[in-house]
Amino acid sequence: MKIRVKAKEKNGLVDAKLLIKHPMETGRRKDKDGNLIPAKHLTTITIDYKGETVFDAHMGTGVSKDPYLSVSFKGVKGESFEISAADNTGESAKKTVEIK
Amino acid sequence: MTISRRNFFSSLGTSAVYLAVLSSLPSIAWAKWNIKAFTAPNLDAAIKVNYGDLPIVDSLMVKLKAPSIAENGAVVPITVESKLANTKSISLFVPDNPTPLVAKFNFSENSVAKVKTRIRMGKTSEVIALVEANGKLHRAGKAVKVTIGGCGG
Amino acid sequence: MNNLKKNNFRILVLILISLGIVACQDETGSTDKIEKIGYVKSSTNSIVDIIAKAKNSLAKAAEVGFEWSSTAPLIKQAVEAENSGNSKLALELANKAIKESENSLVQAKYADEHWQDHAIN
Amino acid sequence: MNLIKKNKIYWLTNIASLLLSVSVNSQNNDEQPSNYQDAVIQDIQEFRDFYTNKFPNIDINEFKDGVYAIDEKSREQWLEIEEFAPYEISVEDGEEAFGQNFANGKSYIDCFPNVEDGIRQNYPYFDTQTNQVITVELAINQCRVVNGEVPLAFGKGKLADISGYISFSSREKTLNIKVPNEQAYESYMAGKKFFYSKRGQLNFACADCHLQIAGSMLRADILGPALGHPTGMPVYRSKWGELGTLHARYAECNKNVRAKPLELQGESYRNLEYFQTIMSQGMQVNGPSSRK
Repeated sequence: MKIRVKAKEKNGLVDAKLLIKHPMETGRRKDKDGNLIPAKHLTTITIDYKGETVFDAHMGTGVSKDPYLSVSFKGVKGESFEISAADNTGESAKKTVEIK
Repeated sequence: MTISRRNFFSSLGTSAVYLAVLSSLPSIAWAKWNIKAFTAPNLDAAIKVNYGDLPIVDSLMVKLKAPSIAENGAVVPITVESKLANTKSISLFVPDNPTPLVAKFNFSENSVAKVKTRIRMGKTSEVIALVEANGKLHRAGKAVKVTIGGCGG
Repeated sequence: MNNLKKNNFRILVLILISLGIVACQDETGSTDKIEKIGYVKSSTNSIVDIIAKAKNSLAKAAEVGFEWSSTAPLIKQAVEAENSGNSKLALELANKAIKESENSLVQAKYADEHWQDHAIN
Repeated sequence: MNLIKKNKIYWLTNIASLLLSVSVNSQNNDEQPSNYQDAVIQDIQEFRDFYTNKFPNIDINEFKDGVYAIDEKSREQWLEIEEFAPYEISVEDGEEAFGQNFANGKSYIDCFPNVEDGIRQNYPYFDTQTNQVITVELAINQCRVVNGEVPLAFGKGKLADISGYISFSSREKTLNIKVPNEQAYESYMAGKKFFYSKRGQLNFACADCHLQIAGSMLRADILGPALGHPTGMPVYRSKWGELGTLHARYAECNKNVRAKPLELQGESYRNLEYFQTIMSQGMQVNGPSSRK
């Protein structure tokens, strides 16, 4: 699971765009031999800023492969925020991003 | 007390956690991921698990942008925005997907109630956004046609 | 719905084949110059021979780079049919495969002789 | 009308670049420019004119965006995806791989020394030593083999990621493909023949869909133009869910017309790439790109 972020501050708002490499397997797809591929999808993406959660997304299998999110929150240039993502299999990833 | 908070409580395991979270509740209670909501097989059930019996009203304050004809049902770009004060969450539903609830976005007073994302649509369907604010669900919908392709590009 | 679409597509394919392949055969008018691999009707040849012929003709189509993706599966099905004792079906499928390979050779020859007729530059 | 004029002026510079290779040749060999190079220049002109006449309202250089130069509604969705395209992760992975050392201590940088000047715009090129067309993807694997590494699969995966990084770092560079000698022209002609040859059970040539009826609907798809097509490679197709090379796309196209795909990076596809890229001479590298 790889998180890529583009974050820019403008007029006190941080515009954060996230792209997370993830297969988002629905659990309904079959492989070449006809066996079901088990579900593996993100469940939560959370943005924490200065120790507080400012945004929290919950999702199921209806989000596209390599999920993309664009959100804005109040923030200041030079500070950083943290993105956490977790999937239904217990895998997770974190990334700290400086606001530019 | 709103339904989502009731769900939130019921989804917590032990009373110890319950109390610990209660004490830090003044601003927002961040709910846990709700498997029942995301596996509910139809729209009504998905809404009910998420929000209980909150009244639903159509609202022009909910702006939903989606293509009329999706280039590819696997990647349908969606922008959803709530102009309503005190927006707690926005949920996206595709009623004709096997599990209609696509995502639920929860906001704090420090985030803007606007999200862009990309969703999957198995077939032509309406996309529905429900904004949870002031004890009601504010609804906007948009029909999106999904065609089966294969050649193009 | 899905079935309907499939059927529509099948019809489209049929139309395309009749328009395309037949048209290109008519235009060349020289199918006889291509080595006939033989459309086997009688049961004097063993099915094994016919399947071998189908494989041989497919190899010829592949050699010129014009193999159709539909042909090898026909041969595979023919072999399976033969193995399960359905010789009639095996014969039918093998002959169909031979016909396809013949057509792809016609196509290759047509491309050699006429590709510039279709070029804009 | 104005657009066409502007294109013609722009076009002059492209001719110049091809001619440059001619004049260098003629100086070296003390010969007049040969007919084949005039023929290639004329081919390019006619190819471009075809699209200009078919789509008089589209600036010809916009075809680097493929079908999205033609269809406004799809373009809107495409721009939403290009805002942060899934291939950006592949480019990052590709860049990482590109910089990593092989077991022998060398890396891709030893094979592609001028990354900062861009790489993709000079590919494919005709190698006069081995008399064959060398594509970026073939060069990547040649680089690996020379340095004792196993070659990668040519269609999708790691090699496509590296190819994606090479395109990304060559963006906005102008395609400058040369036809240095008669053998090169033969490869060019072989590619041209492939482009116009009908194949498969459905009896379609590349040109049937992506030239003659480009911009029309085929089932639920709008057919993309062949002009500018190689500029956006490799491509992240939503349908694939990953980055794939031009030859993976060729294979897919062949399958669509029920022709058995040929070998990726085999001579046929490389010649086709050579022809197709020369047709887009003078356009800007724009890859990787996202498509439906």
